[in-house]
Amino acid sequence: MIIDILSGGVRGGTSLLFAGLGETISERAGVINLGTEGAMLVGALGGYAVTFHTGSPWLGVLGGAAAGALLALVHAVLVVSRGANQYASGLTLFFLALGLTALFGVDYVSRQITAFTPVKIPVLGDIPVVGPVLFDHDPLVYAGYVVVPLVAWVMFRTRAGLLLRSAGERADALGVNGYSVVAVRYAAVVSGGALAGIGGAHISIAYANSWFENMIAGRGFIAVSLVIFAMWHPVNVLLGAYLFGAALSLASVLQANGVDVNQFALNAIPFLMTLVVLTVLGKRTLRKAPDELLKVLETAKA
Amino acid sequence: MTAPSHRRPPSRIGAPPALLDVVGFTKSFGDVHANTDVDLSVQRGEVHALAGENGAGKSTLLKMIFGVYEPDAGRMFVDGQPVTPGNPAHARALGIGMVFQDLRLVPALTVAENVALSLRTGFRLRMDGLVRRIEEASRSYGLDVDPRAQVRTLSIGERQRVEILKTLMAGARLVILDEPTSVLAPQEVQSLFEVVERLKAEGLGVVIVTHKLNEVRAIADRMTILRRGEVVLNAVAPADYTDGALIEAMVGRAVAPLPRQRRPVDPAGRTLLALSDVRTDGDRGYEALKGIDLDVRAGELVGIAGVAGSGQRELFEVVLGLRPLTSGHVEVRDVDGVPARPRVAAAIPEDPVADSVVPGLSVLQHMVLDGREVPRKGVGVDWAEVGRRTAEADAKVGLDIAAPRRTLSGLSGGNIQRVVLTRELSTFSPVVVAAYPSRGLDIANARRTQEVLLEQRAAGAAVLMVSEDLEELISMADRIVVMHDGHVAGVVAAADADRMALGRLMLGGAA
Amino acid sequence: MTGVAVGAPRRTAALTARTGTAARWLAACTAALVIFSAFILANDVDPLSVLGTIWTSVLTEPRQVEQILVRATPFALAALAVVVPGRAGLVNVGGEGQVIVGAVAAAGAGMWVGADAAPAVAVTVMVLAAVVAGGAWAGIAAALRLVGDVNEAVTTVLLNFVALYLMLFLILGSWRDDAAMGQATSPEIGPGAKLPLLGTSGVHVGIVVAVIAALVIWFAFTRTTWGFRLTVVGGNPEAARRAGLPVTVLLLSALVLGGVLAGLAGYVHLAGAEYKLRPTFGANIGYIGFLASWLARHRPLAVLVSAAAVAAIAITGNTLQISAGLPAASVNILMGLVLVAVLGWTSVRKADA
Amino acid sequence: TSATESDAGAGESSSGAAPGEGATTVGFIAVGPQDDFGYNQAVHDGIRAVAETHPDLEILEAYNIPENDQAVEALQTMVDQGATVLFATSFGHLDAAQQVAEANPDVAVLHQGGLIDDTSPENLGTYYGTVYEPVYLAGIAAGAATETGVLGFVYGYPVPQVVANINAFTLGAQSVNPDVETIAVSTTSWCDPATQADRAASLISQGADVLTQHQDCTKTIIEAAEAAGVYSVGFHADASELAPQGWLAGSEWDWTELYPSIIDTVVDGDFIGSEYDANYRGGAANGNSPFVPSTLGASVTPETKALIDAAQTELESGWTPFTGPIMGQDGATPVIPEGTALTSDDADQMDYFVAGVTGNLAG
Ligand SMILES: Nc1ncnc2c1ncn2[C@@H]1O[C@H](COP(=O)(O)OP(=O)(O)OP(=O)(O)O)[C@@H](O)[C@H]1O
Ligand SMILES: Nc1ncnc2c1ncn2[C@@H]1O[C@H](COP(=O)(O)OP(=O)(O)OP(=O)(O)O)[C@@H](O)[C@H]1O
Ligand SMILES: [Mg+2]
Ligand SMILES: [Mg+2]
Repeated sequence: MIIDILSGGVRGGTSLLFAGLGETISERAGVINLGTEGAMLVGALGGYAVTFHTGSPWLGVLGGAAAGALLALVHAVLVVSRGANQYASGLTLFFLALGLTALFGVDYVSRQITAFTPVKIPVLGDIPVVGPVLFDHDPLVYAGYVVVPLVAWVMFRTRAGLLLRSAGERADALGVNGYSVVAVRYAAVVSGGALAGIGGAHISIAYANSWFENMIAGRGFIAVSLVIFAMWHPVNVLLGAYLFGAALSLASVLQANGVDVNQFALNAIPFLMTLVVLTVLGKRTLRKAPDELLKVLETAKA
Repeated sequence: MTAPSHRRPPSRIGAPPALLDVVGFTKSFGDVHANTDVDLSVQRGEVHALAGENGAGKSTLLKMIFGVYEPDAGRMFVDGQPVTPGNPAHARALGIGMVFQDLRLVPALTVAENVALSLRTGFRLRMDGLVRRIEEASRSYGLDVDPRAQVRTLSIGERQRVEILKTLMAGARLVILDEPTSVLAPQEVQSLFEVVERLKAEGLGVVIVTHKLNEVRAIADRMTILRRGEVVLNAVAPADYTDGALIEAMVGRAVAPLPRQRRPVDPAGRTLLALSDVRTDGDRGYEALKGIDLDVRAGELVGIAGVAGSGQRELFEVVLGLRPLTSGHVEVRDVDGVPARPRVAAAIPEDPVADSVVPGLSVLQHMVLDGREVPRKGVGVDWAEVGRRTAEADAKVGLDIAAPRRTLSGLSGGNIQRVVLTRELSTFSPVVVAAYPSRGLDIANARRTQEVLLEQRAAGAAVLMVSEDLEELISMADRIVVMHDGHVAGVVAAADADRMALGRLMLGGAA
Repeated sequence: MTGVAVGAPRRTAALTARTGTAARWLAACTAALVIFSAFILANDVDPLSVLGTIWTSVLTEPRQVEQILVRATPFALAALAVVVPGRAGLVNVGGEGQVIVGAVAAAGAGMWVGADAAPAVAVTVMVLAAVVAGGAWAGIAAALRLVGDVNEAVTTVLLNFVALYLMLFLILGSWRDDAAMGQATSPEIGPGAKLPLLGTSGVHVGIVVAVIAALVIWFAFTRTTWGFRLTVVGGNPEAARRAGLPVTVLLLSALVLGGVLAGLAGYVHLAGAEYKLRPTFGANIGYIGFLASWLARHRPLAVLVSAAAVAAIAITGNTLQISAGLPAASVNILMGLVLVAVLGWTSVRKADA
Repeated sequence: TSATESDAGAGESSSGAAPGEGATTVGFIAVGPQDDFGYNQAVHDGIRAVAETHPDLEILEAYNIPENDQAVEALQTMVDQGATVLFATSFGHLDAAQQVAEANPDVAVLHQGGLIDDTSPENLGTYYGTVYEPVYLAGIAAGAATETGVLGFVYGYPVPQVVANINAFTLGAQSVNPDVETIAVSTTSWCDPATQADRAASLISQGADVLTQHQDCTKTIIEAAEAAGVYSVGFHADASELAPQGWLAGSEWDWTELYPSIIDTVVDGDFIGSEYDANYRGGAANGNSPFVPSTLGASVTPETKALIDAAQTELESGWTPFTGPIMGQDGATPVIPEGTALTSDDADQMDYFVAGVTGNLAG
């Protein structure tokens, strides 16, 4: 049962991981994107549609990334270039995504695709406990293992990461060094959207293997909260995503084990857990927040 | 607007072209003419001082040179070649480096990362190599910095050194320093000037903004003075002018010194502000005040000196009840000596734009934000009554505030400061807490502000005042408390205060 | 927004600013419609005929106009639930959940007083329950904000999901209506608790509640000390703190009042339109209210207009489906596009430096 | 049930004609998308059949209509566009159907799956099938096929029809394999593919080797079962193409005869007084069920087929799976006492699980 919860956590947490990493990148540059839910939604459809037309789930991943990136581009235009309120823009994009995926998704609801299938890693997959939890999953789960250190490396060891962090910490330091804050934020928001799109695609082409209207069902909002209590660090995002994945699969595992818990209470767990964790960490998280983002988060300081 | 200038740089036959020539720079922000037809010329190996009152347009001129602002009109030449001021990247390529008044370092990054941001090294940050380069450069220019330290943990003086090092490592031949000394202790100013001398010796051009005449005389070869966006003295040798003449050039008229004859503090006077063993944390969780004991009596003006970030802001905030204590005790008392309701103190905030201005609200609406009871009419505010009180206050304080209907966000910093001063100082408060009260004011208004504060003292208020201007503190205060790193480093009677001794205390040394 | 000098030029400048704003609004909405048409076209449907149908069958059909007004009522209240905290600089994305708990509490109160309670009793108890519950739900976010510094935009979103599961728990559990033939609904509210219709129209009196709420809030914002103080807190909380304003109380009151208004939206929707709780009760009212509030730029009276506008778009969804075979959710595209245009292009803003 | 005096005609109808008489436009609303491999696709197929049998009728259709007042809006919009026969095809559309029927006395409103009583307007009727009968038959296939003795059932909300299906499925399986256990898990949604995937994975790891469901979108679970190499039992629609290996049995909707038949009756002005103007239920016994067994999978043995056929015969003779004594979840307390046989109306009120079902019914 514990193994089931953990392995379900890794599997179900992967979409949160990609979306959370994307949101981390965006927020590190000082832009919060509540539209992550929408980016995942278009990513799920984009991934599904491309997989359907090309027969390749790998191309589907690219399709999901492209769809998520395009939606996030609208956020970037509104927020970075037009100075719109970040929350309002994000929620607007969520609605836009709901509509777009409903309109363009009808044709794909009953389509069949060749989805990603779990690939057990030889040797590692046979280790007790660790094997089933970590090494018996679809390729995107493994991609998650690679992307986290990659994002961390780019963020902390490269010039791109330096620009990203500067944009989020003190935007006017970029300008005097001859860089464009606008360009850095565009890049961050759009690549964040691409990762969220991959997260959405994981649900449609590796996890649920189907496309359905509004199929993200709140996971994007969890991803946004996740980033805050991961204190904007990619490795914490990984842990948080799997934790939430586990909370989501807890409802499944407990029910399947006949544990007598109310199903609605179980479904509320991931959301309640987020609230509790955010509250407990509270001010501690905000101290780690990039300064420019803090201006957005501290909408009105008490 | 001003017609664009068609003048050329002044030709000096036989002489090599100047490092920098600015001809006819003009810039306005809306109605504000920040620069009108300004010229500036800097030679290699020259230290050129740029002086002028607050808001005279110094920063605007320098930002245009560095490419942050685009001039409305005017031309610029580097080594005699016409260049188009475009963006900072372009300016840097031309060998221009600038250290901004408010610095432009990323506090969350280390010194080395900040340097990396300004150098065009490869995609991968090779920190070890960079750290070595910084250490070398720091030795060769005599700029002592720790490349691995996080900028957030550095003092302002250290940050400034990082900024200078950064521009030098980026290959600057012309170094622009926008008001670097105002936040430094005298000793730090001295070591900064040593660096400037060194740059000069190496043939670099330096533009340094300051309005302190002793500094101009100590370091500058030539100086240019701006007033209301226009050049009043162009590249003159400071030695040719008296102090009075230079001040008159800056201010537009002669200014009498502040009278120093004051009634001494009554030793039996009531203590109206009492702090004992006050400790508190700063915004990022470190301890900002580490056990402060301080009493201020009725009719006493206590000045606070210290390099920026020594805890002055937090000290004021605990006095005003805006920041929770981690230990200790703060008491603000009414004139009769009994502990007072929360807001008997008048407060001039350190950063009025950030701490006092509600964008979109008018002068009138700001006048009721003084913590006292609002005149009411029914469920709302009696704005007519507020209007009457505002007119009265304006007449009494005499800082001539803007029309009551103007929105504050549309006012200049000085006008905002005058609104805040008028609001806070128009009535008697037992305790007055004033941070940099004359900042952003022209000399006449600054003088009037100092008078008003002294009037409050004379009327029996306990006044606590912080200023970056040691002269102002020495001339106004009864006692000067020097803060360093969250401690009281020393207390000096203003009568026997000596700038260098205060400076040593500010830097954590012994007096 | 526009830097205007004192004195005589003020009036004309304000006038040009206003016509300029109107022109930008027109351009923004037109652009949204054009892009929307392009999306429809991409689905092999003739946009002109769709827009024509929308015009003839939605906007000129009295019964549809009535439906728009019925729809607009909870939207307007839910938008006001964003306007009030917004005045204090807070972002309430939790209308969705506050609407639900408001309706849940009203339904519970209705069950408590019984279906045959006198109308006055039923209405009073239900309204009280709804506003208390909505306010309390928002109060959770407010408390977390004040105690733990947790961003309210995030917590209110999360609480939306919790509220939904709470309602599902009740209507699939102890509140399930035995007479509903097993449907997952609460019992229908008593006849006395249903909001009466206005005259012979199909519009219930909830719309009057919404209009009054907007007027009261407008009055409170512009004419009361509380409204002035809220504006100060929203404009610069640090200034408010230094002016000795009770910032915590003001923030709390604003967010709680937002919840109260959303709770009222839930009540009005329950007692005026749906009469019972169902799994999809109130779906999207909170989110659409949020968008309507931004559409109105957080101005209380303008909210009435924007709520009607989004209601018209929402109603259009049915027509789109029935006449053009497009999924009903496609209207969210139009709603999104209008908002994108409005957020980005209807006011002069300086982009972030 | 409401008046049967059909010669009295239109009742309160303003035009004097019977509700829907001479209809030229008919409207359908559905709660989900038209091609969900499930419930709504079956509705869509039924509508296509109407289009073929009634080429002159104009058909209005709307999908994804939520079960709240938006359904009223959608139906009313259809009336405004001339529809005089309305089909509200989701269980949760009942209130909307009732409301619209009251507001438009000359429109015939038909609701799929609900129950109405004497107080309902006479221009409202409901129709449905005894859904649990084919589910019971599919349960037989599942009970015969399982090796672990554990069946997995994923459902949306614990409404009576769902509960009846879970029970019927379990009883069918137990009829051939008394020790079978059914684990019933909820997604608290009629369609949330990611959660479905999660539930399926948990059931499989719990040892379930047959998965079935009561969800509106069925694809995810069937594909998950197939990928994991376990059997699947379909619901709502024939999805055997999704599970060529593991498909056992299923039940599917077939409205292609009932819809045209209802419409014929209405157009002829015979709605009031017909079998459709109250609670029409088609089942094995009256031979007119719109819910029929799907094709059996290749792995179903001839012996099992024979058992299923035998049960089908019994159903046709009027027997119901809900014939007492049947024990409740604790295995000891009877929920259906000896000598009691539930009618389909009784089953539509079911709020308990029978012995052998593992799961939590909220409340
Ligand atoms: N970005 C801006 N927008 C509008 N007005 C500006 C801007 N920057 C400067 N000003 C105005 O231009 C004038 C000149 O400002 P500037 O900062 O150049 O003065 P300064 O001489 O550097 O003053 P200080 O000694 O205070 O630094 C002032 O009135 C100021 O308010
Ligand atoms: N988007 C809009 N569409 C139509 N009318 C509008 C719109 N925005 C504002 N109005 C009109 O402008 C008037 C003023 O709106 P409102 O009272 O909400 O602003 P306010 O509260 O006075 O503004 P503030 O909050 O800045 O004090 C109202 O009569 C309203 O109808
Ligand atoms: Mg300056
Ligand atoms: Mg107003």
